[in-house]
Amino acid sequence: MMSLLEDQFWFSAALALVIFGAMMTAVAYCIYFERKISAWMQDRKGPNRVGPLGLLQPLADGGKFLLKEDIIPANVDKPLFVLAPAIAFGLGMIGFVVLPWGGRVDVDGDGAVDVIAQVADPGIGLLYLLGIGGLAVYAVVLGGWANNNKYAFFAAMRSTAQMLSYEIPMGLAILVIVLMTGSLRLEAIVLSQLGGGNVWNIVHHPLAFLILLTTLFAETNRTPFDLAEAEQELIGGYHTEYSALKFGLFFLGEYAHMITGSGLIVVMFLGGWHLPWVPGLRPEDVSIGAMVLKMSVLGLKIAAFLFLFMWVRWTLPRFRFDQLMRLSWKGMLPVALALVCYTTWLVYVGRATDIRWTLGGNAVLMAVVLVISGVLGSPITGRQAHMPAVRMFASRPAR
Amino acid sequence: MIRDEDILNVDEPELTASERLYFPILVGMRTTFRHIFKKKITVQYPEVQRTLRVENYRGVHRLNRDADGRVACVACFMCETACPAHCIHIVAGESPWEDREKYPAQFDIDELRCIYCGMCEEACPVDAIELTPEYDLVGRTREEMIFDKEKLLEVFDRTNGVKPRKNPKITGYVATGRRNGSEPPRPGAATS
Amino acid sequence: MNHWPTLVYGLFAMGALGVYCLLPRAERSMRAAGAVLGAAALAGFLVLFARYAVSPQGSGVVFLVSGAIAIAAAVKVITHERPVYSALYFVLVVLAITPLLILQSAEFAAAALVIIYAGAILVTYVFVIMLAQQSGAAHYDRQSREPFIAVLAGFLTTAVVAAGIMELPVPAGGDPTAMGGEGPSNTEVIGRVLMADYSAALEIAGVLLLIAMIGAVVISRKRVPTEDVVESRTPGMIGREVPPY
Amino acid sequence: MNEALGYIVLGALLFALGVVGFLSRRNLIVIFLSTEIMFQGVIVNLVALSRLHGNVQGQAFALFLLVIAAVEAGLALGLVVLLFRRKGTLDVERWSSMWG
Repeated sequence: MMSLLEDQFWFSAALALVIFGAMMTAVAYCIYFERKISAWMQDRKGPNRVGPLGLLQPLADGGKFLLKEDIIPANVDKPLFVLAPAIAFGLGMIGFVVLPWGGRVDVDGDGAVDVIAQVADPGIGLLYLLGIGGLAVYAVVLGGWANNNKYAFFAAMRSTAQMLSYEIPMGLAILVIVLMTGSLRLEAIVLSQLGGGNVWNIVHHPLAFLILLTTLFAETNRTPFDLAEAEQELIGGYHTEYSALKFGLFFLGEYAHMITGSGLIVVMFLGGWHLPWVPGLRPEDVSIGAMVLKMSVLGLKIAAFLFLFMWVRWTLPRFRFDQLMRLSWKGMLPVALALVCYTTWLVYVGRATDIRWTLGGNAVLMAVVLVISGVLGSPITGRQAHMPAVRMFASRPAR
Repeated sequence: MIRDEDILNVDEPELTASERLYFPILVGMRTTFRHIFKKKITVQYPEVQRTLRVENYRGVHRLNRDADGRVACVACFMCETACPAHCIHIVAGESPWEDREKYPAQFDIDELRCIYCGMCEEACPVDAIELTPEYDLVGRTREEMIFDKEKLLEVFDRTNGVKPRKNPKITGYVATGRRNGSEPPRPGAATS
Repeated sequence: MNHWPTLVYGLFAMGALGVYCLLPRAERSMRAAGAVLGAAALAGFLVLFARYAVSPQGSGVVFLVSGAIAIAAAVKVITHERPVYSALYFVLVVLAITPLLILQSAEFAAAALVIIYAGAILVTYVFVIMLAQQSGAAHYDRQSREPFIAVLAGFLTTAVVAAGIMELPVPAGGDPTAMGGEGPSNTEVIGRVLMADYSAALEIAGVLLLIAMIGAVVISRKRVPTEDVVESRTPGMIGREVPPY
Repeated sequence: MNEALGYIVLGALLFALGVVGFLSRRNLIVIFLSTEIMFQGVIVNLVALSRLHGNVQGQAFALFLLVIAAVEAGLALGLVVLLFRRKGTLDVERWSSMWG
């Protein structure tokens, strides 16, 4: 058994199985915690009936998804109607394979590194994640169109434009780190952030971190960018006509995307499985125990980000569509571009990993943004120019 | 008409530097985070019953009994006529008692169709039908939710102590003696 | 080795006939025959190239399967009556080509293909198709023009290319395995080539994109007069000219 | 014979299918899709030949091709939308007024 695991292929297979199971569980429990956290933030108690503390609620929800009548409306485009949730779920579930879960591992304990605790380590790991993010648009646009429902179609159109627009600052923010690290491999990016006086990338480039975080909210269709499922305007959003397990797949796909996205941002900016001053988390620690420890650290970081996603969802209201577009094109894109240019210059002069230059550049850029927004008198992104004044009645008009 | 001096043109307020950089988001997030640890206001329903404001709530109907324990209804069809949801169905029969001509041989209310508007009790000339503050109205079948005369009288027996009160100020209803705590009106007194 | 050309041309002809039958037409549909012919031609090619399937690490199998999927999906793109499906089958073509590029150790090109083609360009296509044609297939999608000449042109193109390949000697070239294994990654090598050898071309490409962006903005902002009434959305009005307002 | 042969034939087939679609379809958008199929064929060929020659020039050109495809998609679709707004149809044969 152990000797089998020394082979990277079988180790990857086993790891993929384990993480796939963990993802499925985590996705189911994400729904539970979403409900719990929303309840707590609204002074309620949340689901607590099924099992102790309501912990069996995901099972009950799953059973309900399975047992509800699976309606395919009469005038929908049937193949696409079935395909869309499959795309949403499938793409959400294949992203995790390039995440570095636990560094290098010495399985048999003879001191030599046998395998890498990553399902696959292609040289283009980051591009793989970006590609999956790009393909995820299809789930929304096909789902919305196949519905044959005008509101769902609106949602699909909005969402497509939104996802395409937010992919650009996202790519640029990632590019900043790629320029700094000089690698597209996620494991290499993690390793570049630890040991030997190196710090996490968030310290180097807090602005890029903020941009990536914001675009992740948009890419996963979460509040404040959840215009694709704005119930108040669009009935239900792009999945209006979906029921039963197909609807459930959209749901699960969204959470799977959140998990993968959180993993991405943790690996890019927060040192992956690394925690400073904790023994057993250095790259040299290759025992199985160290791998488990690293995996749990990464899992905890991802969980923290999931909490952040939910926290923001139950705090912020939704953006208006034009504000959303302005935020991307006029707010984040110039900042990200400036950051990329600056980092390129730093690479050219050989100071890309010098924290005084990176952090200083970010601070200067932030100050510039502040000054510009002060001159314009509007948020970096936000308000529509030349808004007409609101007319109000000074007193109750006489009849 | 609206005069010009009544109209104010309100410009949007200038944003401060922190607002332009979306810093107030953090204030909002602090607020929601604090609420996680606050005392919860959820009422665990079947175990803990809410105390309702009895005078305002309109729940399950009841058919009142008069002082002799007979059904107070005189089968005048006022409630059935008034009902906007058509959920009351009355079959009148000749009264076995001498003080009135008719009594309801059958009196059904479909609690699933009812919209609990209270028009029936407004319409009733003898205050025989009333809405009680009972709200835990459940059943397993639709048939079970059609309340017949016996069931409605049972509701009365169960809720005898509770005195639903119609607020005269709100409904314009002139209170009868019974509502002020005196004797229930004699059946037939209203018709005379 | 002598019947190799005949076999190849025969298979090309068979496939061309299949595509001819598959193309949408108003009158009698020959789709079933076309599908059979096309599948037979594809199977013939699979058999022909099956000897690559014994190559190490199963890359031959990947080539055969991906290539077959790509060809079949491409046929669907040009023969499907509904443009949305055409665009989606095109996504399938792209996704089927990606493993081929990875097999040729062109990972970066493969990733760029998926991100740019499938993730951006085709989404735009789908977007426009959905905006323009909401109901089922329009009459002009159910009828192709000059299918015979088109298929003939396609057949000749392929035949000429095939003839060229079979006549010409294989260039000696460099060592195909030089790029695999250790050493700088594919991305790095491409980056060096792009930045060092083709830096001017890269700049021009950037300028081209900028021009296209400006052009697209200008085009789409322009108000156009409507010439005649929308016809495509009402299937009952096929062939009837509707006077302008 | 060489491993690259299969790729070149595949590229040629894709290109030919693109030609067939370009010539025979009447829907403007599908015509542009057909040109994109031709691009795919060319990309496969470029990459295969680049491998055959043991350098990455072909891959670099495939990337330039992607740029061209993106430019084409942007401009062509802009034009298509413009034409569609004008005529209300995507049929190329309705645009015969410039035949003279």
